[in-house]
Order: sequence, then C-alpha cells, then structure tokens
Amino acid sequence: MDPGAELEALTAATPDAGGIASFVGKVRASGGVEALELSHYEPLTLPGMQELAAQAEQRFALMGLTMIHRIGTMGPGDPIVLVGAAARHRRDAILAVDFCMDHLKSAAWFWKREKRGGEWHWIEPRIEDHADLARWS
Amino acid sequence: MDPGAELEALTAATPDAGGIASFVGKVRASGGVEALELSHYEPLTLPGMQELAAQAEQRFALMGLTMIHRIGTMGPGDPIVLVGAAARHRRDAILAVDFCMDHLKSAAWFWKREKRGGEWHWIEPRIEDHADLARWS
Amino acid sequence: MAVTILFLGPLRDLAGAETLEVEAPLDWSGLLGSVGEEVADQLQQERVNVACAGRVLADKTALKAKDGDEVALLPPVSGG
Amino acid sequence: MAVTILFLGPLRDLAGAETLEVEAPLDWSGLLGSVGEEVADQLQQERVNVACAGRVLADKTALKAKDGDEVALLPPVSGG
Repeated sequence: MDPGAELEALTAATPDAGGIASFVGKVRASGGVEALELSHYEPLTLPGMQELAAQAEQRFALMGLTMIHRIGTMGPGDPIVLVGAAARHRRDAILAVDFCMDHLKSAAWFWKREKRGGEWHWIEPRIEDHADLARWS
Repeated sequence: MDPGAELEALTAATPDAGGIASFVGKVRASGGVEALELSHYEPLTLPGMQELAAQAEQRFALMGLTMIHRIGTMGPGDPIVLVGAAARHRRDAILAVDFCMDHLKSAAWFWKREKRGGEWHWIEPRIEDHADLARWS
Repeated sequence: MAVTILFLGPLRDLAGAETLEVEAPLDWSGLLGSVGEEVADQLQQERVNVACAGRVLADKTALKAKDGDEVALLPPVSGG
Repeated sequence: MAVTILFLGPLRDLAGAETLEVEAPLDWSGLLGSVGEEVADQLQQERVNVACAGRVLADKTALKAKDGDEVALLPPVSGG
C-alpha cells in the first residue's frame, strides 16, 4: 500500500471536494515490535468494510471514501491501514475518518499479533478503543 | 505545496508514531470559482501559526506537526492548506488536525477572496466555522 | 460431506489447528464437544462470536450447521 | 518619520489604497479621522481589530502610534 498514491487518486477522483482528510496507521519503528501480523476472515471482513463505508456515507456528506486495511506480516514503519475521505466541508471529511478508524480498530474482522523478542503475542483492543467506538452509537 | 511530499516527510521524521492524520483544503474545481486569493499580515500571521502549533502540542500528545497555509492567487484544484499530525495514538493525531484546521479557518490572520464571473468577492467565515472553533474553548 | 470448523486469531493457537472437520449436522453442544476444553471455555464467553456459512449468528447457541457449512469461531477483534 | 496605516483584506477595497502615511503620533480619534468614513465605520465594529507595531491591541481605542510604527487594520479573518 502506498498511502501517498492512494490519497492522490482520491483527490483526483473528487475535484469538487473542498478537502481531503486522512489517517494512516503504521507499525511503530521502535518499542520492540519486530513484526506485526494481521489476519482476517474473508467472508465477513470485506462485506463488513463495505457496510462500514455505507454507514459513513449515510452519516457524513462525502464525495469520496478510500478505506484500505492490509493483511499479512508487516515490518516496522510499514503502513497497516489507510482511511481517506473527501467532502465539500472539512468536518464531514475529518469526522468520517475518525468514525471509520474507530470501527476498523475494534469492530472490523481483523486479528492482530505482534512479534517481540522472537515471540508472537495477540493484541486485544484497548479499553480506549471501545470507548472511542461507543461515541458513535 | 505538494501535500503528498509533505506527509511523506512528516512520516519519515516520526518513525515512532503509530499514525499520521491529515487534512488538505483545496480550491473546488467547480462551483464557478475562477481563482482564490489568500492574503495575510506577515508580522502577525506566522507568529500566530507558531502559537497555534504550540497550543496543539500542549493539548495533544503529538510526535510531529506540519502546518502549511499558502498565500497568493490559486486556481481550481490547487491545495490551499495542509495540516498533518503524527502521534502515538490515532485520536491525538486526528483531534490535532481538527483543532488546527478550526483555528486556521477562523482565527488565523488570513483573508480570502474568490473570483466569480470575473469579479472578486471577499469571503467571511461561515457561522459553522465559528461554532466549530468554539468547541475547543 | 462435513462441517468445517475454522479457528480465527488467538483461538487458532488454543486449538492448535486452523481447521477441524466434523460430521454434519453440527449444533451448539456438538460444537462445544468437538473443539476441546480450552476453546469451549472461550466459546461460552459473550465476546466470542460464531459465524455459520458466512453469517455471524445473533444467538450462537442456535447453531445448526449442515453439510458443507463453514463454522468460524471469532474471538474479539483488533484491527488497525 | 510618520505612521503607516495598512489596510488588510476587504478594508483595502473600502479604503481604495493599501497604505496611508499620516503624521505621528496617531491615536484612536486621529485614526478615525484619517481613514475615511467607510473604514471608520468598520473600525468601530467590535469584529475589526487594530495592530500597532506588530501587536494586536486588546483595546484599540488606546492606540498610541509613534514615529515609524505600522498600524494594521484587521477585518474578520477567513483562512483555509
């Protein structure tokens, strides 16, 4: 995934937007994480993301929405997830990114584990992630 | 201003960040705006933006912040303003972008006018822009 | 034909396998009896979901998997 | 030496000029008397600010500009 190219494509596809908001989540370069692995369950994951995109488009006045979540093994510095939203007004774009990220973090069908000191550890969402998600309901 | 290159530079400068949020505001390609002109008052504008950046860094746990606002005459599709924020946790990054944009829109020393049908018209902040700003105080 | 049980995320480690083939039909008690004690304990927690044939069950104890169905065991997610 | 009055944004159109040189010292009533009726009307609105020598005045009616100072008239802003 090339976040810059994806955002450029979204910008080009939405000439009438007044702005593009985005978030790129990546593997931290320090902190001892040697690798990150994201797994999914294909029959649920993609339909779930499509439903999430539909919800975002219903809630916010968007002109375009890009949502990419990688799976597989990634190394320090690698991008994991990208959300980009184009809208007439900036707060629709910013809020759509916030909304989609909260859902991708703790309500989409992905499982994450980290390799530290040669050992894999499964990661559960933080308490804050659930609180962030609850803001939207 | 090349938003993609700026975000890439911010990403490269903050290897320990878990994510980068951004907003790029641009001149809409349609809607009849032929040109947009942004003017400023140098003795106040840059110090004001530096003070805004300091406030954002105080409020949010940031690892990096990029804030660029162009002046002069721009055409349809051109970027006007970019805010990028790198943070350990995504909501600090997203909120910092939201905060800086609200202030750049209606509390920074810029004046904007649009050319429509060959005539220049000064733009005042929208009521919503003032309401957005008031959220932070 | 049979029912395929698929272990996702950390449940894969607990099960020591990615999949398990069992005879159809498969209901909730049959599932609990097939997956080993550790996974069965997890399954009984509210935060673990079960999907059958590509749909998450609103009530997992109502599971009725038939020949050819895939039953996915879904622990709490963590994306991004 | 003198005081330079600088018209920003839409005030430039109202004034019909970018700058105006006036004799020092310059106080609030001197400013109102120098800039023409239209700009003076605007200046008396709360939403118009005045900066002197690079600082926005908390109380613009307390203006005391001296030789060499720049007095900037700042209408409501609109960035982004």
